[in-house]
Amino acid sequence: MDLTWTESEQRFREECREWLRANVPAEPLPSGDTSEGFAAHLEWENLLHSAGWAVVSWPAAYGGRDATLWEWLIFEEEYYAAGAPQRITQNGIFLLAPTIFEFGSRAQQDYYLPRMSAAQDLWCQGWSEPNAGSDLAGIKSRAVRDDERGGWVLSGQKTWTTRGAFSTHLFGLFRTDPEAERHRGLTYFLAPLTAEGMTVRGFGRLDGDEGFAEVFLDDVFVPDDDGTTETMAAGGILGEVGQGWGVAMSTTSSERGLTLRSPGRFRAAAARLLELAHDQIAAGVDLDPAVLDAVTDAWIDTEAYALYTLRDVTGVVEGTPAGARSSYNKVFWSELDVRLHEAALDLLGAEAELDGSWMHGYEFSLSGPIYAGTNEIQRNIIAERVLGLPRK
Amino acid sequence: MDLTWTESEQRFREECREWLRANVPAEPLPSGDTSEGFAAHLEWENLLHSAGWAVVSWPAAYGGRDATLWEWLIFEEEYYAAGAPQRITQNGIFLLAPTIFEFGSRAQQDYYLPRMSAAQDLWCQGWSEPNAGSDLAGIKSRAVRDDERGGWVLSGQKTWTTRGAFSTHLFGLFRTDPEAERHRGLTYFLAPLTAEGMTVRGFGRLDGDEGFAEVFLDDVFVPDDDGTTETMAAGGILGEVGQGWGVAMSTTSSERGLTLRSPGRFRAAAARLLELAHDQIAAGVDLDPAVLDAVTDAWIDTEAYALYTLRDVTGVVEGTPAGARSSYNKVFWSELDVRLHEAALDLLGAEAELDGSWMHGYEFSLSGPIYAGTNEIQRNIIAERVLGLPRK
Amino acid sequence: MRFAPTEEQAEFRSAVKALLVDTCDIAAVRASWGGEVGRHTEVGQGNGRVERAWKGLADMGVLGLLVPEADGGMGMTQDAFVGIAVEAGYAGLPDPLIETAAVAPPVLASSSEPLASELLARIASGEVTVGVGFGESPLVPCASTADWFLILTGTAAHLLDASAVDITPLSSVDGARHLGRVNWSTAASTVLVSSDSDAAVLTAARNAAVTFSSATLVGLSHRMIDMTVEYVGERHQFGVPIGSFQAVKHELADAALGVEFAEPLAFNAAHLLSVGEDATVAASMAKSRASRASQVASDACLQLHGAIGYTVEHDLHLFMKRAWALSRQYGDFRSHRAVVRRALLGS
Amino acid sequence: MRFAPTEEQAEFRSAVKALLVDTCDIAAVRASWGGEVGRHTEVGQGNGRVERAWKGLADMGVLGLLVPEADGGMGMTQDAFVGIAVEAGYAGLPDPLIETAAVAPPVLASSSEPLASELLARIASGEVTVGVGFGESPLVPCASTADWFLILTGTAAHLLDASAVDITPLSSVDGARHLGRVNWSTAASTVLVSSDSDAAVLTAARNAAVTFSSATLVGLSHRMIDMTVEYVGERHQFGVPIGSFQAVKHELADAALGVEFAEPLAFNAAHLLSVGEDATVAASMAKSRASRASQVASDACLQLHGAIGYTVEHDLHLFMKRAWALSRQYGDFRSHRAVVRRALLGS
Repeated sequence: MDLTWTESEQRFREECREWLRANVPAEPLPSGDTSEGFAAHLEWENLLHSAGWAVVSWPAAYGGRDATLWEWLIFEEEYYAAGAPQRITQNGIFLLAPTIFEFGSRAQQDYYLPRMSAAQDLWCQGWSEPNAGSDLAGIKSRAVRDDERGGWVLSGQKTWTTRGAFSTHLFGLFRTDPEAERHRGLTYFLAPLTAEGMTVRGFGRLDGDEGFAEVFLDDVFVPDDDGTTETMAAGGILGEVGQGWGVAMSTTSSERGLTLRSPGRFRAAAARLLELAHDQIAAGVDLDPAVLDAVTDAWIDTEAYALYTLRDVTGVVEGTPAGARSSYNKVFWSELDVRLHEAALDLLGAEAELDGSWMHGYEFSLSGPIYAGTNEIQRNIIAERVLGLPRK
Repeated sequence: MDLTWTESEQRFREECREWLRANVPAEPLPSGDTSEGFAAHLEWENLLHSAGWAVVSWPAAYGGRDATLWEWLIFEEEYYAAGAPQRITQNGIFLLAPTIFEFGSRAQQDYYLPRMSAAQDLWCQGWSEPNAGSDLAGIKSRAVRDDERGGWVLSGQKTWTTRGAFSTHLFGLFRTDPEAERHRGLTYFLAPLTAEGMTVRGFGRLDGDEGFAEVFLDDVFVPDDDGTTETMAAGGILGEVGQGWGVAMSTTSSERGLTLRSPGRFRAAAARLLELAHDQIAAGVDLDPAVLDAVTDAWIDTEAYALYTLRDVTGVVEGTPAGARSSYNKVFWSELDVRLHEAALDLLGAEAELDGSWMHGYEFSLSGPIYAGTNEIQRNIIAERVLGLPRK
Repeated sequence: MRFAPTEEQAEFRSAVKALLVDTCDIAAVRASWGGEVGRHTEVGQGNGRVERAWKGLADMGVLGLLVPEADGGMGMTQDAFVGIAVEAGYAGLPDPLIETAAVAPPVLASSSEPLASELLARIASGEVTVGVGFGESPLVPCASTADWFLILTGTAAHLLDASAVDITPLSSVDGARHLGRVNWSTAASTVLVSSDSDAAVLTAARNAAVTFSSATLVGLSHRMIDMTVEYVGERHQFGVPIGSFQAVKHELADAALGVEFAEPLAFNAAHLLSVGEDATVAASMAKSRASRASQVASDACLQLHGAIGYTVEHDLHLFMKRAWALSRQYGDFRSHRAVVRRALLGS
Repeated sequence: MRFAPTEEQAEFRSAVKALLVDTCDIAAVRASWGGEVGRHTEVGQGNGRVERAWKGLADMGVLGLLVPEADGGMGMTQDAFVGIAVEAGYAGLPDPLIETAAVAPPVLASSSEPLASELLARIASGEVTVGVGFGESPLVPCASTADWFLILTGTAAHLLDASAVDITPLSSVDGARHLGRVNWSTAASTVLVSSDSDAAVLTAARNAAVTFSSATLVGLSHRMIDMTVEYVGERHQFGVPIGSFQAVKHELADAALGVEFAEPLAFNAAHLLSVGEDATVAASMAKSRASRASQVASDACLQLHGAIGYTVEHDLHLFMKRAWALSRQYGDFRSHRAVVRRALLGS
């Protein structure tokens, strides 16, 4: 065991910290899931990209700086500690990009990735449908072959598309073989939201943001890839036709796993929580000892999560990724996030209901156990695929 | 609402209390689930019976004093508050007797009930089998018709028979129609453990007592009921042949419901818990506030359970019994009992592991969520039969 | 011994339930949400009131239930009110019902001032609402529409009319709350009852707020559970209703279990208020359990609705956010447990 | 940055595991239970030791892992020991391994007394065991067989040989514990290290006991979960293995989740001990989580075994009772959380 950072990693941390200190807006931006906030966030993405911080672990050619996984962890830690804005590009960077890296052609990588890191293309995820949420294999949206025009015609409806109302592109699964059942016969498509036949309807989340959207596809044409920029701009397919499920699962496990939820976010929240506790104590607020225990529990769990991640990253670096064990990760961070925010509300007492950053954060945290595979599904995965209980 | 006791109920309470004060052994008896303890408990049962306290709510003809349900509650409260011995007759009185009252012939009632209240017959329950625990309908023990001798021949194996090693009689379900599946074709039998072909093997529970037994039946003959005392002494059938499941379910709901777990037991435990807390505080033991919260939580839940029971009893008295809602009861008291004992162990700290009454009580409490229908099964019942969720 | 409402009380409660189904449906609750509430603008332009329901409650006598007959009320006791508070919670009624109809009347009735008597009559007739706050500078729901304020400090109940206080509107997560921070100046003339003169009335007022907010939380929890039972019975995934999954069943069973055992505690506290006994520990037991049960129910119900429950277009959040607010108003789970802890263990 | 055992450590741990599978099987654990322990008489007549395993551990060098090379040990650091403590927990080894091999050696090594050096050599060779107790009159497991006692009071580590203490045997729920209350008289001559001379060594000794009992609990929890996974995969009810029920799956998943996130905390605390940093908060974090996780795992595993788990003939209770005892020895979940709470929040 060696729980120290190398000198070069420390220099990297210093560099991050310095840049963030100089550039993070003093006032928090309005929520990126509202229209006015989105514009401000887009500006921030441009700044990040121009300074080379948008996608630190990517190759320089795609806008990154070839950082190691450890450096990426450091960057995330500093990013959240600095209170830097949420990443409106995250669905692309964390959910789609790993799939493009794994399944995209070289031409697709060269075309899509730089545009993504520069926030020129803003991607949203077309996974859920009105009747396919936890049961992703129940997807009904379809893509029909059009040999004459040389491409596919997409139709159907996607929903719960986070930030769909502000995005420019959609990635998602469509049924290309109507005879095949469940997770067979699906294909992974990319398509611009500006395509003819696309309709996007935004609607409100319970935290008051407008960040959800439904996307209706009415004969949207996606041309076959001829390697030209023009056809790629009109969309495309990732991986093989009919192999969408396997391709999507790789994305899903990125979403569930290490990449999306670095401990930095929770450590920053835990630090703010301690600060709030100290403030309340200093202000002489009468706090039940049980509230201080709730704060302590959340803090300990944050440390446990951070250490767990270090172990996982060590595994990834040494060639033994977590696999199905990443479901532990998802359940733990999502429920930890709720507890962190609950503890803050407990510290606030009767004032917890006021519209403020902790209540807002609490509302947002409640989506954690639902999205990216509900925690019920994750617990099934733990039981069946990690512990080895019988499926039926 | 009228949460006061009538004068006559108060007099009843005084009478109970006085008798118990004068008669409860000063030193707790050794556990009734050990052979030496069983003898001492049998003596206690004889004393109870001779003073008319064995079965207060039964008709006087059967050894009771025709007490109301409210008086029964009062008796239970006083009984536990006085620290009186556990009832080794309880499987008979609380599990079998309600069934005899409901399904037994007048002759059966007249024969079995007085013997039961006088602790002449000591009944144990033959429900579980090696492959039928939560799934009671999976019972394989069978009863084969013997027309020549005029009766039934029982064979098979029963297990987890509490106090089976000390009992004199067994009640249980046997398959009389080998063609019928699951809960059809079962019949509810009574049989003496002294019958030819019965073998009882006692074995140890994790709390160190010997109170479990396996009962092996090897062609045990139970004669048809001709109304004579002789045949009833050799066993019999409750309800109709083939209707055992319905008869048993009535017993099961007595077991789960109000009758077995009066709040008196938990209120007495909560009072002892508070006493322990005061002792520890007085002794200057350094107690984390969270331990005091655990004590308080257990106490509040005990009060909630007591009030809930008053509501339930009001319903029963006024003709609206709890039905499937009694599963709430079972889950709550069994988990409350664990929490009450856990809180005591928390107060004891490092000394909790010592062999003492709280640790012993804790071990015993852990059986609560398992027996009488596991809490998993009870939660299914709540969801399906109370809330109305779809079975499949 | 009899732990159940009287037949008369049960019938009255049913009538109130029917009234609320009629006058305070979900559309009415939604419409009561406020437009000034920053990020919730899309929801409504209401003032936190459902006038039609309020009028109906006045007509039925609910608002005057605890007002003495001499002042135009029904002169009944708190055990007649507790079931109604549950129904108000079930309906999601945003109006200051428990404050106006159950907290204020006994305090006013204990005073010999003519103003108090006049106010009681106007409460019974539905003409005025009363905002209630604990502490020197309290957060009060429905502050912008309240006609009078009853402020309970440790030592006195102060009565102030709306013109005598300074209200800072604050945005709550529950857009129907129309919360305000009430600032005001203590004066001899504002004191309606002091602890020197009648400490029991002050204690009872505190306990009434705690008890009936517990009952309201019980109702809210029942509503969320009912909505969820319906949803999981309809929503199909993997070819079956999701309500047939055992994890869903057990999550809902646990939510229901908590509410089931919180309810008798609230009824017991109301009973003690009725017979004039000190209900402090009983009320705190009730609020501690009702607050926690409502949290468990909210969590389970949102989780089981999945993404659809996470939208403002779905109705669940209207009830859930009210539960979040009420579970902390007048003291939260832990602070009420601490009241019981101190009573039992001294620290 | 690298948070994993070295390849060498991992191999050594595997070898220890293999040794324990061989020498400390369930029959050996069962045989270690004591006959003097009242109501557990039927279980065994043992003395709380598994001699064959102990000899094997000595031969492999485990007992001398933290003993300086000059004294006949391997001179390694605590991060090499933590995985072994997990394996000892998994095996249910009743012997005072962590006390003898991990708590005592650094304290002895910090002393310049010749006796200390002699004792270190005898520890490494497996000749002596050391009982460790916290406080003035501590409960010490394996007290009847311990050759030496290391008593940690707030201000000093006292070293006493078995003839210098008075042991009152006490019956534990875990029949393999052979617990004794150790009474003795403080004297200048009993002080091995005092807080004046070397406070860090005393702190590290406390933290080692806390850290390695956490690791032991992690192992015990893994064992109980593995036993239960096996059982619910075999046991059929309603025509299917009960492990296919979602409630069973989720209960086991939650048990595993707790253990999964307790483990890195124990490893982190061991790492801090290795590098000589203050591990107080880290060790308390680990014990708080490992204690709680073991309780959740015990509860789930007993419940899922049903009645068969409730018998002494089934093996589950051997591990469960050890977990009950260890989860409170050297401080329980709440008292260790309180250590962290005070460090973070001052109260």
